[in-house]
This record gives sequence, structure tokens and C-alpha cells, in this order.
Amino acid sequence: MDFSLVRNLMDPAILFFFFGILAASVKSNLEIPPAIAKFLSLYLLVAIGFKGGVALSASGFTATALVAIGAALIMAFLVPIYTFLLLRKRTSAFNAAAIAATYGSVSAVTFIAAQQYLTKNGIDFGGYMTVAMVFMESPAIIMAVLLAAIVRKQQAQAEAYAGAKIQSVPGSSPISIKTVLHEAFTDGAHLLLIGSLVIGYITGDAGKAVMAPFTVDIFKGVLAFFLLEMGLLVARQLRQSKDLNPTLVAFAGIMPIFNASLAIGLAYMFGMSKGDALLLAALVASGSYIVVPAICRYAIPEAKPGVYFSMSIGITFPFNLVIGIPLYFAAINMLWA
Amino acid sequence: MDFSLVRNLMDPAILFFFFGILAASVKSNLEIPPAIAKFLSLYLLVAIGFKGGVALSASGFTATALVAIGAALIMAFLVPIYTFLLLRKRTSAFNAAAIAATYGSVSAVTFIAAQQYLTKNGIDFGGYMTVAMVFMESPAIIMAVLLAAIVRKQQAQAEAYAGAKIQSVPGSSPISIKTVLHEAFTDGAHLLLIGSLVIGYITGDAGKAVMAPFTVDIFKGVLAFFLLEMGLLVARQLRQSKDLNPTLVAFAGIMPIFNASLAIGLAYMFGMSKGDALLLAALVASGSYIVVPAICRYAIPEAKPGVYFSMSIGITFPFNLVIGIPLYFAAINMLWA
Amino acid sequence: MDFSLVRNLMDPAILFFFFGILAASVKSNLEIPPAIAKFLSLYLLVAIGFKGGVALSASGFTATALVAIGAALIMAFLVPIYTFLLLRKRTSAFNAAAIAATYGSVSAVTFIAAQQYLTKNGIDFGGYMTVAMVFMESPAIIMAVLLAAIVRKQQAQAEAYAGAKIQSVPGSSPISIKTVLHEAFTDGAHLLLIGSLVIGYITGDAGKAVMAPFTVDIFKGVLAFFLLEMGLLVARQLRQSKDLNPTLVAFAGIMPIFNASLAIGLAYMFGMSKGDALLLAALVASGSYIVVPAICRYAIPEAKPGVYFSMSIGITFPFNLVIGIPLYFAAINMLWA
Amino acid sequence: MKSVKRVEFIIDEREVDNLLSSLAKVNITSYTVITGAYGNGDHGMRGADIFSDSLSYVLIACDEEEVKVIIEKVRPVLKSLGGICLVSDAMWVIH
Amino acid sequence: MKSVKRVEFIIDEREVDNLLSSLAKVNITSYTVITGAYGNGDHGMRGADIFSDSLSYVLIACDEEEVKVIIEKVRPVLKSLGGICLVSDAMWVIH
Amino acid sequence: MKSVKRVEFIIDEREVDNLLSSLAKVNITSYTVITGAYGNGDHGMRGADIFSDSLSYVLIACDEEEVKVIIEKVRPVLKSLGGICLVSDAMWVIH
Ligand SMILES: Nc1ncnc2c1ncn2[C@@H]1O[C@H](COP(=O)(O)O)[C@@H](O)[C@H]1O
Ligand SMILES: Nc1ncnc2c1ncn2[C@@H]1O[C@H](COP(=O)(O)O)[C@@H](O)[C@H]1O
Ligand SMILES: Nc1ncnc2c1ncn2[C@@H]1O[C@H](COP(=O)(O)O)[C@@H](O)[C@H]1O
Ligand code: NA
Ligand code: NA
Ligand code: NA
Repeated sequence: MDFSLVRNLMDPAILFFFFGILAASVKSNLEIPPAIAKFLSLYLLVAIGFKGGVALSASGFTATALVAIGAALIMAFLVPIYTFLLLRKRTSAFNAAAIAATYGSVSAVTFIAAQQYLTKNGIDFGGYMTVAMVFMESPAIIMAVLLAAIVRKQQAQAEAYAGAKIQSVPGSSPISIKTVLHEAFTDGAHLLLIGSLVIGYITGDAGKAVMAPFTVDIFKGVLAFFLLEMGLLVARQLRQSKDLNPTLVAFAGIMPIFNASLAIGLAYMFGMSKGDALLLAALVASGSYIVVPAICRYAIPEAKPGVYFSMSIGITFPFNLVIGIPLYFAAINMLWA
Repeated sequence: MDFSLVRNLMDPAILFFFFGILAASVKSNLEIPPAIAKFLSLYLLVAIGFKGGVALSASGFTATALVAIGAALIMAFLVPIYTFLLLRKRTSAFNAAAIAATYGSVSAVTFIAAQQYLTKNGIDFGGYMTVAMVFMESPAIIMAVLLAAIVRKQQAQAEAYAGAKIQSVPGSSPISIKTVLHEAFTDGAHLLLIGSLVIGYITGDAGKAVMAPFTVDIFKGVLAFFLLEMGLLVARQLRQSKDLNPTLVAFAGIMPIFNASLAIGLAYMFGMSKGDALLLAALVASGSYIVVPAICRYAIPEAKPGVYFSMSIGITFPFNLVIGIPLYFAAINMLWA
Repeated sequence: MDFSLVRNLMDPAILFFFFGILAASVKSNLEIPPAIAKFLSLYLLVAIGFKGGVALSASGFTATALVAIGAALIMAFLVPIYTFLLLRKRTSAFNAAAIAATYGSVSAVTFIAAQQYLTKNGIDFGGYMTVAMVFMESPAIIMAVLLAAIVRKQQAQAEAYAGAKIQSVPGSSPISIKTVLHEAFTDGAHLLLIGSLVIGYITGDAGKAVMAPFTVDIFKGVLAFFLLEMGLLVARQLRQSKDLNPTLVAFAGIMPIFNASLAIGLAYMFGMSKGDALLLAALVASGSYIVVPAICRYAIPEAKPGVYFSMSIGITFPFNLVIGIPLYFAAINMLWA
Repeated sequence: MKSVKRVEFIIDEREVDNLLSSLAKVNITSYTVITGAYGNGDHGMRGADIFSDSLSYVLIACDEEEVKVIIEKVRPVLKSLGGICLVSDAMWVIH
Repeated sequence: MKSVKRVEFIIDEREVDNLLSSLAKVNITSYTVITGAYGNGDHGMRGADIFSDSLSYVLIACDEEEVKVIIEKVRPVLKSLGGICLVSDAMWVIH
Repeated sequence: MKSVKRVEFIIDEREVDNLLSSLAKVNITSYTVITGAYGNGDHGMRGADIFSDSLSYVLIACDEEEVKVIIEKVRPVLKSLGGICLVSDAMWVIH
């Protein structure tokens, strides 16, 4: 494991991530223009979706694929539930619901990093894992919105009993679950991933041949730039966030290990391959910092973005990127041996 | 033809175009940052211009080249005239002049799509067709400005006879033809295409060797992203445009077929190759949505951009991209057989 | 030399530079979106830094490397001193200090162009030259700030003797040398170059293998686009600058030759290779237009940016790019023969 | 020069199109939009990182009566999704 | 703080350089420009898609007399190519 | 609607974070920032080319007392690094 950790750290893209953290720490004015950073993230989604689609068109929807997707879905429902129960008393109930959604959902960049890790170590994985990732985006959001609705109702009742006036957050009224679902499904990042997956699936090897110089060859370089931006972002986010307490910080570091352990156990039980198991672990261990925070801002306005977004991007993301992935893979290697 | 249509639809870049339309239709917030979209369009112009220039430096300015350019010029003068005569009574005369300019000029992306189509089908074409495209930009603009000037004069006379006060459009005075020509020739997109063509011609194969990974290898991927943006744009444009009437919609769908037929006839008469014929057809069938609309806004302020821009980008562009190109090629195949 | 000059002019990237000047001269609206232009410059820094680092990891820090870096450092201290002494009486003393800093420092794009020139001519050079470039950034800044401080003190004394009130520039007070040094070292461009160098050094050939399609293959194309932007910028800068007098213009054209001559002499004395000698000459001959001007704006607010920035980017940069590099190489060829 | 009102509001980029369409229905069709703003308010930080939607700044010069119509359309958006709307006085340079 | 005029105008990006140069000739050399705006007006939509030139928002803080000079230079541009110009009051924080 | 002050300032992009953090310390946490502006003033051209840092335009709607606090924090930045700060009147649309 030590060896593989070092090997992970020797990846240029990972090193650019550290460099970004360092640059932001010394308050450099280094900045990737926002338009570029957004485009790099779109590129990564297209590349990863397209690649998954092509792989899927070669393998087809086998039983292996369905099992993997099933395992992913199970975890996408489980994680928000136990996260909420665990945190309900340790922060506001609304924060807990938003954190539950965040960790139930996934980080595409963590998924990409795990794929890169496998590729470097010569381990295979299935194109259907990209489908699994797509399926993991929404359940968490739905559950969190429901949890928030329940909390809201309970508090209203409690206040009504106490004779207090029912008060909503100043200047905001939670939006309908229908709107939330529409936003979740039409979110640009989510849709682009699905679209690229489908296009990769339709065009198969012929598509791959013409797209590869763009989606495969320059991928590592683009990823390096994007991780540089992520490094800058992580450092700046951590500096600014004042809403984090030690419990939440600890949670953001321990949670991924716990979640990954469950995922690895499930993968083992289901007889998944080592590569697929690592990808599942990375998905389950990661927290969303795109779709879910964007939606929680409106859907659970009572929760503080400074909490769930900071935990997910400031702590869990770098943890998984640097330590988590090699750690999970070491565990998988031991278990599968 | 059915087969080639399906094959055209299986192109990843074309599929991204459909995906863009779909994403905009479900009101997704998917967006390519404008700075990126602009750059992608500059990239395409550089790549296509450079490639044409290199090809031209290999072949030289042969009689074949001059014939093709001649055919293009003929059509560039013809199209605005009959378009104006046809539409004069079906919309305002100023709209008719602007539409005439729009359809007399060309769409570089349609040209690129036609080249991609030929490449996929293993058909050759000449680098001079890029020169032909360059030459087709301006005649239409000049003619339209002249037509608009005539209309303006006639209306002024008519009003004078009727004893009415001569009124110009509120807050605007048409700008001089000199300014118009300056704008047309110094337009960034137009100039960049010419510049890249010349640089490709000068540097030839040596230039090609060093530039190819950038201008050739990743071309398809960049095109896919750009067509995604075009899809988003087309759908949004159609949703917003309220100035289109059924006649104009029909015109925007039928005109390309009519124009392409003439172009194909001319190409046949002039003994052009199948590849060159398709490119000519695509140029003649396409309408401008960059240079010409930008200029008409000032040069013919009495015309509504919501009309000519929407027709060209919202209807004619997707029509040519998806149906037109394979259709014209099927016709060419039959005729040349 | 004539031959190599022509060969230099035949480079697509150099031709795009000329095209940019031309487009701006005819007042075209051609524009690379600023976000893109900034990203292209970041890309070039990453590519050049990474490449240098990889080369360095292969060669190690040899005596040759140390000699080259030593030569660079000597020049970085010498140039500002004699530049200041030369110009002190020919423009304001503050302008002279800022110009001294500008020419003591370097232009990364000129360095890149010199590397491209060598590559095209099949001449080797060392990865440590990138380290030399990094080391040349700061000395000039420090010296210029010190010079400005001295000038400020002298003027204050002179004014005090003359009984005048001590006046600072309206609305501005020069910032501390500590702040200046912090800004110099944490400047994004500077830091990114160092970071990429270190990452290239750490990851070596393994890193090179995965990054090459991004940092090497498409390099020329990106450079072409960037030089197009530089051409636009140079032409616009020259049009706007009203603070340049004939002496300064002449200085900006002659200074590079003088500086390069000293550098070549030193390289010859130190027994450097032809390739390294050209890179050293290009570094010494070039003037900064990124870090130094950004810092002088605050550190020497009494100096006019319209002077030092215009000289460096408007005259010295194009001079070196087009004429200087082949000229210096011709001289090196004669001397080393 | 004539005296006009200067209405400016800051809302989620995603809402701008809808809002402007609804203003178009009541014949308010002249406006300027600056995109890519970021900010902080009751709903926390927005638009400052690449993962959150940007805000847009919208400026409309109009007369007194139109102000009321605009406010009517803008207020519900501010209420449910946040943002601000300011109204001030200005002179319009007639051309 | 001193009382100043706040002149703002929205014109085609392509015209900004020319206009600012002509203002420089009459000694008005302080200004701020925000690029990349889009909008709608008598000339239809502008700057909203990648194929049309963007608009720029220009802000100049100046005194009463300078306002007249600015308007003189801006009005012809507004007349031939469209756009708006607003003038309002503000207090300038002296530093 | 309630009457508020409209404080706007233009400063170096690089200084914005520091300034906003220092405002947060005195409980001024609502603001909007537009980045990527360029301009000219006593310190020459800034932000107009890719090699110089851009300027940011910051807008804060606040009440009379807060204006004083803001100015206190902004003035030193303007003094050492340039920029401008304007204060004007506006009506805030309550939602
Ligand atoms: N007092 C204010 N001054 C300036 N901008 C504000 C103010 N309050 C809110 N905003 C802007 O409106 C956005 C949404 O506000 P809110 O709904 O309060 O979170 C913020 O992100 C700011 O960009
Ligand atoms: N009443 C207005 N309020 C705000 N912006 C306007 C207004 N009228 C015109 N504009 C802006 O000025 C540009 C040109 O206006 P026009 O010449 O009327 O088409 C428009 O695209 C808008 O960006
Ligand atoms: N009178 C003014 N009107 C508008 N913007 C100004 C004015 N003066 C200065 N600025 C802006 O503030 C920046 C810095 O100003 P300065 O410190 O005077 O160079 C300039 O680049 C402009 O963007
Ligand atoms: Na997860
Ligand atoms: Na045409
Ligand atoms: Na130098």
C-alpha cells in the first residue's frame, strides 16, 4: 500500500493538485479563468461519459453490469439515511439533511482519479461503472429533500405546540419537490455525462477512433489543469469556511473510509472485480460538490452551504484523491487475494 | 441515401448537436461558457483555413480551382437576386434584402460538416474550395446593401408623393457602404479564415507536420463541443423568435434544396468532381449567421434580426447539417454515375 | 543567416504573429477572448516548465547546468545596473528604474520561440536553461525597487534643500519592499512555471509519457494562437502609447542586441553549448511584460507603464521574435565555428 | 435629457431568461445584462466557484409606471430564490 | 466626500476604443469598462449569442462640466449604432 | 421599498478577497462583485491586456451607518493601490 500511495503521489495530475493548494496557501494570484475551469470540467464529463459508453457498447449490459449498478443504487439509498441519523444531533437537522444528500451523491473527479489509478496499475474496469455513477446522482437528492420536509414539519408542529409563530427562513420559501427533481435531472453536468455516455454507446468503436485524440490522448493534461484549479479551490474554501466545527471536520475525514468499507464489503459479496470494486468504493466514499450543493441551496435553504460544500470539497475530496483511493485499493487487494 | 443519412447521424459530432437541442429543450442550465464557444469557433476557422491552404500549396491554382471558384462566385451573385425578388412581397422589403444577403453568403460550420462527411466516405475534395468559401462572403453583403438602398429610395419617393414626412427608423441612420465594406472585410472571423489559409499556403507540408496534432487530430472533438453549443443555440433561438411566419419558415427549409440544386447543376455542367460539387452545394445552400447578420444590424437597421438570423441558424443550419448534406450527396451520386 | 531568418519567418506560429499585427492594423474586431488568452499563456508556462523539469531529471544538475545558471544570474544583475545608468538622464529617473527592471527580467514567450527555433534547426539545449529563466525573474525586480528607493530619497533631499514640500504621487504611496518581494514570488505566472518545472523533475520520463500529447504534441498550435494574440496586442499597444519618445524607441530596438552580445560573449567564455548560448542570449535580450510591469505599477508608481510596458512588448518582443533570434544564432555560429 | 428611473437587480443567471420573457409580455423589452457576477447574501456565497451558478446583473432604464410593473415581476423571484432589486434616479441622454 | 456625476453608457464593444480615444483628446482619461454585456433595445438582441458582438458598460465619475463634454462625444455613437447613456448623482470618497 | 445607500467601488481584483473579509469582520456580509473590468486612472491602464490584473466592481446596498464603516475599510486600499468609491441613493425593493 505504501508503494501504491507513493506511486499515486507521483502522478503529474495529483502533483498539480498539491501545487494548487500550495499556490493558494501563499496567497498567489494564480487563477485559472472561471470560463476555462468550467470548460475543463465539461471536457472531463464528456471524456469520461464517452469512454464509458464506448466500453459499454463493446461489453453490453451483462449480469456483471447489473450487479454493479445494483450495488451502487443500494449504497446511494443507504448512505443518506445513516448519515442523517448520525449527524442529526451533531449539527442542525437541516444541515444533516444536506450533508446526507452530499455524501449519498458522488464526485465525478474522484471517480476519474480512481480510473486513472487503475489504468496506471494495469487493472481493468467496466464501462457500466459510469452508468452506476449516473444512477447515484439523484436518489440522494430525493431522500434529502424528503428528510428536510419531515424536519420542517416536525419543527412546525413543535413550534405550534409551543404556541410560537411559524417562521420560515427570512426571505426564502423552500421550493417544490417537482422543481427540485427537474433541476436535478436537467442539471448541465449531469445531463452532459448522460449524453456523452449515450453518444459513446451509439457510436462505439467508430466514434472512439475519431474522438480518441481529443477525449483520450490529451486527457491527462487537461486533468492536471483541472486538479490545479481544484487545489486552488480547496485551499481557498478551507480558508474561508467558518461554519465547520471539529465534529464535522472529523466526519468529513472518517466518513469516506466508513462508506468505502461498506462498498468494498458489498462488492466482495457480489463477486465484483477488483477494478469495479475500487470504482464503487470511490463513488460511495466521495461527496458531491456540484449538483447536490446547487440544489440544496434552494431545496434546503435552512442548511448552510458553508458546511456541506466545505466538507465535501475541502476535506473529503482531497482525502479520497490522495489517501483514500490507494487505501481502498490496498484493502481490496488484501480481501480479494 | 438512406444509408448515408444514417451514417451521417451516427457521427459523434452530429449526435452532440442533437444532444444540445435536447438539453436546451428541457431547459437545462447546460452552457458552454461564451468565451470558450467563441474560441472553439476561432479554432475551427484556423483549422479549416490552414488545411485548405496546405492542400492548395500542394495542388497549386489549377484550372479546376478557378472553375470551382468561378461557380461559387456566380452563385454568390445569383442567390441574393432571386431571393430578394421572391421574398419582396412576402415580408418587408428590408427583411427581404437582409435575407438575400444571409443566403447569398455562407456558413463555415456547414462547410466543415460537408468536409467531414466526405472524409468519412473517403471522397477527395480540393483545398481551393476554402478559397471559394472566402470569396462567397462579400458579394452577398454588397448586393444586399445596394438593394436596401434602392428600397429606401423608392419608399422615400413614395412617401414624398403621398405628401408624408420622410421618416427614418427611430434612433438610427443607415451607415455608409464604405463602412459596411470595411466591416465586412475586417470582420474577425472572415479575416482569420483568410489568414490561416494564407499561412497554410505559405508553410505547406512543413507547416502541416507541426500543426497537425492541433489542427487535425483533435478537430473532431472540438467540432463535437462546438456543435453541442450550436444545438443549444438553435433550440434557444427557435424558442425566442416571434418574428417568423409560416412562409419564412417554409422558405428557410426549401431554399437550401433549391439553391443546392442549382449549385449541383452548375457543378455538373462545369465538370467538377463529386467532392467539390458537394462542398459547393453546401456553401450555396447554407446561410450566414456570423458576418452578414452582424453587418445587417447596422447596414439595414429596418430589417428584423429576429427574422434573418433565426431562419439561417434555427432552420437552415440544422436542416443542412442533418438532412441536406446526405441528400445533396445522394443527388450528386445519381447525377455523376 | 539570411537563410535562417527566412526559415524563422516561415514558421506558422511566427506567421500568425504577423497576421495578428496586420489584423489589428486594419482595425479588425478579431479578438481572442481574454479568458482564453490567459489560459493559453498558462498552458505555455506549464508545457515549458514541465519539459524543462523532465529534461533536468534526465541530465541531473551537472557543472554545465550550474555554469549556465551562473551566467544567467550575472546578467540579471548587470543589465538593470547599466540600463539604469544609461537611461537616468534620458527619461525620468523612475522610468529608468522601471525600464531597468523590465530588461533585467525575461520574456517566457521569447524563450519559447528560441527553443522552437533550435528544435527546428536540430540543435540541443539543456533543461536547466528553464531553471536559469526562473532565476532571472527576481533579481531585476529587487534591484529596481532599490534604485527607485534611492531616487526617491535623493529627490526628497533635493526638495528639502530647495525648501519645497515633500510630495508623493497624488493618491499613491509606494509599497514596502517586503510586499514587492511577496508579489514577485507569488505571482501566478512565476509560480506556475516553477511548479511545473518541479513536477516535471519529480515525475520524469513516466510523467512525460502521459503528459506529452498535451504538453508537446499540440504545443505548436497553441503557440500559434498565442502569438496571434500577441500580434494583436503589440499593434494595439503601439497605437495607444503616447509616452514613447524616439530615444526610448531606439533603446528598445538596440538594447536587445547589446544585451545579447554580452550574453553571447559570456556564454563563449564559459564554454556553453550553442543551444544554451542562444537561449541565454534570448533571455538576456528579452524584457519582461508580465511580472515586472505588474509589480512596478505599485512599487514604482512614479514611472509610466505606457513607457516600460510599451517598449518591452511593442518593440523588443517583436524584434527578438522575428530578427533577434536568428541574428543571435548567426553570431553564435560564427563564434563557435 | 429626460428624467428616468434606473432599476437594477441581481438574480441567479438561470432565472434571467424567464424573467425577461415575462417582462417582454408586459412590453418591457429594453434592458442590459451583465453575466458572471458573484456575491454573498442570506443564501450564502454564490457564483464564486465554478460549481455554483453565477449571478446576473440586470439594468433597466424606464419611467415611473414601468418600475411598478417590473417590481411585480421581480419580487416573486427574489422571494423564492434570493437576490436584490434597487431603484434610483437618473437622467437619460436623448439621442 | 465630494459630489460628482456618475455617467454610464452601454455601447457596442467595438466602439469603445474609438470613443475613449476621443474622450482622451478632451482630457477625460479616467473610466472603468465592463465588457461582455448583452441586451435588447430598438436594434434587437445584441451580444447574447457568440455570433454577435458584445456590449460594454462604461462608467465615468466626473464633474458637471465634464458631463457635457462626454455627452457630446457619446451621442453620435448612440445615434448611429444604438445604446443608452444615463447620468446620475453620487458622492465620491476622496482618498 | 425602503431607502438605502448604494456603495460601489472599483479596485484591483487581487484585493477584493482581503477587503471583503475585513468587511465581514464588521458584519457587512452582503455584496455583489463583477469581475473582469478594465479601466484607466492615475495609475495608468489596468486590466485591458492579459498581462495585467483585472479590476473588480463591487456593489453593496446598505444603510447610512454602514456606509461609514465601509469607507473606513476601503479608503486605505484606494490610497495605496488606487481605484474609486462612489456612494449614491436608491430604493430597495423589499421582498
Ligand atoms: N445588500 C446587498 N448588496 C449587494 N448585493 C446583494 C445584497 N444582498 C444580496 N445581494 C446579492 O444578491 C445575491 C442573493 O442574495 P441572497 O438571496 O440574500 O443570498 C447575493 O449573492 C448578492 O450577490
Ligand atoms: N431602457 C434601457 N435600459 C437598459 N438598457 C438599454 C435600454 N435601452 C437600450 N439598452 C441597451 O442598449 C443596447 C442598444 O440599444 P438599442 O440601440 O436601443 O438597440 C441594448 O442592447 C441594451 O443593452
Ligand atoms: N473618474 C473615474 N471614473 C470611473 N472609473 C475610475 C475613475 N477613476 C479611476 N477609475 C477606476 O479605478 C481604477 C484605478 O484608478 P487609479 O488608481 O486612479 O489609476 C481605474 O483603472 C479605473 O478603472
Ligand atoms: Na458518495
Ligand atoms: Na449560401
Ligand atoms: Na532580459
